[in-house]
Amino acid sequence: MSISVLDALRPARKPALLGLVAVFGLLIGAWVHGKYFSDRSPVQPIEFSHKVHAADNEIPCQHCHIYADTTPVAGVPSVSKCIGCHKSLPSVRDQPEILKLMAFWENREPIPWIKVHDVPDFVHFTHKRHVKADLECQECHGPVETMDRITRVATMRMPWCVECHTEKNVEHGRDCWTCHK
Amino acid sequence: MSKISRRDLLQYIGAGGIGAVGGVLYSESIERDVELLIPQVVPPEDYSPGIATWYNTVCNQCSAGCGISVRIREGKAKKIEGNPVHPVSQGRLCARGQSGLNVLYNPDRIREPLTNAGQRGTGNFYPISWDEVLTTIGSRIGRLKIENNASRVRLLTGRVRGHLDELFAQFMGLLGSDHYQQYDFTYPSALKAANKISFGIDQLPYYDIKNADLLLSFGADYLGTWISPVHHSLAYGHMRQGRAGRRGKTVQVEPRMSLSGAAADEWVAARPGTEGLLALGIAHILVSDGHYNGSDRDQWSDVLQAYSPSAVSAETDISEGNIRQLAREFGTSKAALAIAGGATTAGTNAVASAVAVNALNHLAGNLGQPGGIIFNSDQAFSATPGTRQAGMQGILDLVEAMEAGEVDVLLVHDSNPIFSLPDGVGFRQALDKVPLIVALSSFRDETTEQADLILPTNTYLESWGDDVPDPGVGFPVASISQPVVTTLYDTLPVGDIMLSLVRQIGGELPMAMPWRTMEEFVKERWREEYEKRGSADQDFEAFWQAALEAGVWGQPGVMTGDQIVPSGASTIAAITNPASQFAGSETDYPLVLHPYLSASLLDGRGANLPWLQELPDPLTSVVYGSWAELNPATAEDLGIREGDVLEVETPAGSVSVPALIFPALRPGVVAMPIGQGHTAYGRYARNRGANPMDLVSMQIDDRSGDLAWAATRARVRNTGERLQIIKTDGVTRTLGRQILGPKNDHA
Amino acid sequence: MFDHGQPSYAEVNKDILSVMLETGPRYWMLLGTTMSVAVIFFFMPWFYQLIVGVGAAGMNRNAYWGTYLSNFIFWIGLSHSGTLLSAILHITNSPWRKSVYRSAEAMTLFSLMTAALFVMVHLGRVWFVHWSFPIPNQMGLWPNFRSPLMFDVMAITTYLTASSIFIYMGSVPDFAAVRDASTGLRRRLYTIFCFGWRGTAREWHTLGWAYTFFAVFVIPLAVSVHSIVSWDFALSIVPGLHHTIFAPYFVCGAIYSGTAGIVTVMYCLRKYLNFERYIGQVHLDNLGKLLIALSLIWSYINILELFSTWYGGSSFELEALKFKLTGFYAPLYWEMILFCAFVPLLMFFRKFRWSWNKMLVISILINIGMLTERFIIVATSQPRKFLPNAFGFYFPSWIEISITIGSFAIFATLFLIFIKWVPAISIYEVKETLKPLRRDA
Amino acid sequence: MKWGNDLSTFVEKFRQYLKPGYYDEFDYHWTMTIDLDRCTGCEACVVACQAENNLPIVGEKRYAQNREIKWIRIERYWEGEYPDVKMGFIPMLCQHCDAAPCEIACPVFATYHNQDGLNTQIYNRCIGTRTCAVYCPYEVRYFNWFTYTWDEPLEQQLNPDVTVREKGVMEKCTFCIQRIRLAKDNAKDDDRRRVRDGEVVPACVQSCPTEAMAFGDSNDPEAKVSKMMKDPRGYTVLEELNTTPSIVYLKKAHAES
Repeated sequence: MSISVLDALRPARKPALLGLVAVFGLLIGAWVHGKYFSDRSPVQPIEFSHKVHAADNEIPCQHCHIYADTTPVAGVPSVSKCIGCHKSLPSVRDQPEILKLMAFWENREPIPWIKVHDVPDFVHFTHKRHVKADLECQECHGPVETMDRITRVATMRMPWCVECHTEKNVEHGRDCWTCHK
Repeated sequence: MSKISRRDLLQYIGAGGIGAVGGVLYSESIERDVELLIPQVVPPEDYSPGIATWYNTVCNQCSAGCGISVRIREGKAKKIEGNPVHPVSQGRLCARGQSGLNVLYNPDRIREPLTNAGQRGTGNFYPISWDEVLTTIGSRIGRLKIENNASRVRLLTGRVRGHLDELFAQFMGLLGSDHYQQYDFTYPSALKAANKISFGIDQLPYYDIKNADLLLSFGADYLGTWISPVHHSLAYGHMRQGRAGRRGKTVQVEPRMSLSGAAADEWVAARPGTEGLLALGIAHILVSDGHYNGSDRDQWSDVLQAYSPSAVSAETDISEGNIRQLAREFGTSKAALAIAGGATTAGTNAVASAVAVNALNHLAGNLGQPGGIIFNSDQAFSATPGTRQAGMQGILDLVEAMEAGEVDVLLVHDSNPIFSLPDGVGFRQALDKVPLIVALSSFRDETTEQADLILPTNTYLESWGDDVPDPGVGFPVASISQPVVTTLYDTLPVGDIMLSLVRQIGGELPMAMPWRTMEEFVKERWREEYEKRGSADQDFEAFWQAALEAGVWGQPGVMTGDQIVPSGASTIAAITNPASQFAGSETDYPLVLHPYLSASLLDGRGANLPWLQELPDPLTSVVYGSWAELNPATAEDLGIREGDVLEVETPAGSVSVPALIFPALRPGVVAMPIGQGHTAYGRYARNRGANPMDLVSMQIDDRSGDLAWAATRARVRNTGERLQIIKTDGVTRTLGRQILGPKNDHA
Repeated sequence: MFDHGQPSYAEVNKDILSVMLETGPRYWMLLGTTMSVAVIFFFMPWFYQLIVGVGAAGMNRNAYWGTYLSNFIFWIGLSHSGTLLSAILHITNSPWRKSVYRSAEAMTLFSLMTAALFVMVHLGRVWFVHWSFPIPNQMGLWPNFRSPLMFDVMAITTYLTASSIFIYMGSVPDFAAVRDASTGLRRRLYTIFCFGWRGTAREWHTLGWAYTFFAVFVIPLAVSVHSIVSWDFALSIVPGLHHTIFAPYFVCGAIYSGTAGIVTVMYCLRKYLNFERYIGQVHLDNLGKLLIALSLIWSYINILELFSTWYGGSSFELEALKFKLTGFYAPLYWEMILFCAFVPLLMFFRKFRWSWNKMLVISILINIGMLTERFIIVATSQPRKFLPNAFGFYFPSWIEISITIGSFAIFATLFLIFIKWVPAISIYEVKETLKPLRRDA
Repeated sequence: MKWGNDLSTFVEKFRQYLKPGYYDEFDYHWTMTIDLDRCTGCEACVVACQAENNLPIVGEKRYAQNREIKWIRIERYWEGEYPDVKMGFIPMLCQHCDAAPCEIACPVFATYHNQDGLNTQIYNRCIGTRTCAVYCPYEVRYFNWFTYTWDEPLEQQLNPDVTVREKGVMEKCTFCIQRIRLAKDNAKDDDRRRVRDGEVVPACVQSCPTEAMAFGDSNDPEAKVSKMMKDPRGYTVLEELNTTPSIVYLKKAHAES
């Protein structure tokens, strides 16, 4: 019986191989997309460089993201915060991106930043607890100080959260209600 | 594997390519939506995202004046709770108060000034600029003032207290018109009039339910709609279980069980309109059985002679034994308190009924005592609550003036007389004779719809103001109302509108009323008061900030002035037969119409709030719509089942409503909730149910001038149609299941 | 056994294979009809429901389960007797089984699929149905193995798998017969389907051994599946559902309705596929007797349920019983009793048992009764549980009724496709029952 | 490596199930007492809950279909006939049973008991089998039959601490878990291990004008609820089902006469 079964399956060999190749292609496609075309590093309205601010000028994170250790959200700095420094920085005043910033300020318009690190509405996440637990910002946000354009390095999806909570043995870290709301 | 042909190779490449494209598409499809991070341009000082802040202000959903705390996050109001330090609400709040968010964020709010472009009553309104509308009104009133015809300007508001009341009064006073009236359907005018007669004090006293041992309520739904429900509920809770070993008892006298009736230990369904008689019957026994031993016992005995238990029993349909029992309990309780309200004070003899109830309090000797009636001798601030209440007589005068063409400009603020008055008053028709009607309102209710110009006002959550609860809480209290969110639309606080008008009218007005905004005005008045009271331990600004933070200023423990204990003489003199006269003959109209304030919609002002529309009526669980209640026996006699559409007819008119069989209703009574039946007032209220005010005959209680809205007879006819009554209840019997507690319990 | 004379081997092949190989316009019309009914009545309303939410159905806050669930149980029940009967009769070596078992097993398979579809329709968020499978994932989330619904998922998938293998295994020699009788693509396909079956002695031996093994394996599985389905109800504490008798009750009911279903299917096969020679009086007679037995057991358990409820005396249970017997849905209850307990008694008479038309009517009535039985269980108990104030009412909406109708069309469609792909009667087993060979073929 | 982890937790969990008293070993045991002698049925709690937990405005039509969503509702029961007719109110909300019938029902663990003694519902895990609601004897689970929307701008009042549930999801009272979470967060900030009594107040308890409700941790013998629970009037609804609810009702007292 065994011989005859293999024989009988011979016509099915090519379609099976084709399917295998297609599945392989699928994986490659998904990987390529994630690497090069995803929402991980969108183009922002102003080409703000964390590298320049955080690394070259050594501004600490919480200088701008002032709410990170006291509230659930880190807080994206207000336009006035940007202007606060930049109006006394004539050296870069004429750079095109700074001019854009000035335009927003003069029109009293907020800058529509695109959210890179985003969790869905049903997730309860608080920066405060994570900052107070002495996590470095980079643990989740990646080496921000090396990025000209912000890229999301973590998936910011549930397995990623659970993994860390499990590793660090967070108290009730795997209780659903700790993170879901 | 054998060698691969070119054809095969192409196929493999094709498969791989399709797979790859599929992979990219799949990944793209599970991408998150792009969300934006919108920073603020300049952050406000107290802004911290993700953290809630609480602001204290005053509730305006009924006239109790509860202090509220509003939860604000990212500049939006998220929840309203009671202000924990406010003596009226003490951190608690009723359903209506919490629905204030629906007022603020109501989709049907008026968002800009409107004009009807000369077509009144069509419901067509067009936007107009603030400048234009204020100029139009200002010049019109200004001209009248110059012509010395300012009395042709009339101002009708809803319940307004505190310094907004003073602002209105000043405004009208400076114009030279004394026609500033308030009309609030729920205002207990008859009670106030009776108190003036009995006690010689023109105010609503504080009823100390908290410390009472027996509360005898004649029609007053003190837990649901009467005067200050939240405060009464707090007191009720304390009275029931707050004192170890001393559980207060409550008795409710009313033809239709209200929320308070359901909570009461005993529910006495006296014949409608005879509740006052019952009170006098009890008083008779108190005197004759020696529960009362005052020096004026003989006078009491004389005046109560006619109200012997047998006579009263025949009139009220309450057994003699029951009356004696009530009297004995009332006479022997350590702290007995009797209150009157609702339909009892809405008969043709409303004041007489309330006086009869006051007589009971006299005989119980509870005046000025804990668990009794406490007079607020010190009204905080200069405000005089309720003195502007027009009552029905005032409204009739206004209608008469309008009919006679004596009114050129009618300003209506936050009052909806077209809805809450019977058609017999003729308010709607009289409006046709008024050349200019200006409505200051946040919503397009029935009266606003008739206006020529609509000035959209801020809701109370966006306005400055202050309030003195009426009745007080036994010690001086004033609350501050402050905007908790920035104004949502192109609207203005009503005080600011009046001050703008002042500037538009010109003349000596801007000199006398120099304030730019209501905030300035309130603050200045508080400063004056602060200085007057000579509280110099801190500077005013610090006091003001503290008051804003607390939302309330008060002096707990300070009972300024001695408690006045009036003699019984005036009460004795005022006692008359309190039986109510009903419109319509008993043969034509065999039933008695019993309208009652809806626990959620009150007099209809809550009907535009979706949360309240969806709130099951406490006793029937009905939502969305109105109904007519019948006792099961009455319904069976008439062959009516639940859901049959009835035509309820009275001498004044008729409406069609579905029938609801209600076990706790006196036979021979048809009860209807007030609140629905709006023809305007936004998407949630409009064309829903029927308004029982359409059925009420125009009858007035002479002594208070108030509308006797519970003195109409009715008949019902089964139209044969059916209508589903939407309610949440399934079966309302326990079927022997021990849901409300184990049966044979010793407790 | 053969009403119209014994056929030869060649005739057997020809009779049975011609159904597959020769397709007339009538078939296409029929298939087109059933498919469009399925699409219009089942899939389109379902699509609508997916968009607006399960609120499209008539369920409400008092009745969270409705027709979808009762239909699910009905179809699971219908699936019962095919494989179970086939397996039992195989082990007991009953020769009359051989010409009916293939389509009976197909019935099992397709009603299971229809039932699974009802699970999908029932779910509020069907797009997450995969969460109920124990698939390892990075989140470390597992399904809840305490849940009777989880048992369901396991039991039904196992049963579906086992039934598929069982029917496939029994068809392998027949697929070889199809291969031999056909040419071209079909021949290549059936070469794969039959795993290159050559009919050697060793192959026959292996098949026989494996088949018997599977038959033994499937029997407890089938019993467990419907027990587990009954636990969806019985493991709750809802009055009217919380009965220990439910598992045997459901199993018995399932076999009962399934056997009746076989009668209906047999009738159709015989009538429309001209299988008179293979499906005869003996089948009808035997199935009729089986039905009588099942009906008696079913009635007994029913009485037992009523009795134990009454004897238990719990006020909640009595109230539920009262509503079932006298409430709004009482007519349906008594209809069920009439159709499932009394009508089958007619089969004590040979006149009924031997008449195809009469048996068709009886079998359909039984299944109508069983459909309502499931509906009553769902619709009378859970809208009236413990708190009278939360008592409510359930009535199916048009969407639910339409989807119920459509499910029959789905079943019919699947069956129609089946008869074109698999020999509807086991060729080789029918040959086994022929009398010693006549050498004219 | 994950597999091993999962397996060990599973084994551990199973041992815990076998161990009697599993349910007693929670960090907290949030409990509510409701004094029916104080309760007047005014429904302030109903609106408070609606405001706090983003309950949808379902509309007249869906109300008529019996599809309202009210995590706390007032049930009313009449006793007797006119004129000796009495009304009994009882607020009915999720009882957070220690032996909850709903928890065994969910195939995907969308509802489970957490370490606080709460019967929880994870909306985003729910696949909508509705079994939990069928099993619930108190009928306090509510299903999103539709995706509900708010008339603009009513959506601005939605509480950002509570998610808005989509269609096909079961929901129910959470004892205002967002408030519990906030209190625990504050406790952590103050370096306290436990939340103080009275620090957590669910919206319904907060609003109750007669102060009929109390809420707290019954593992703490000094907490107000622990004392209230000892009241001789205390009982639990449908005690015979042995669901061991976390809500203790105090029976209405009768007037002495």
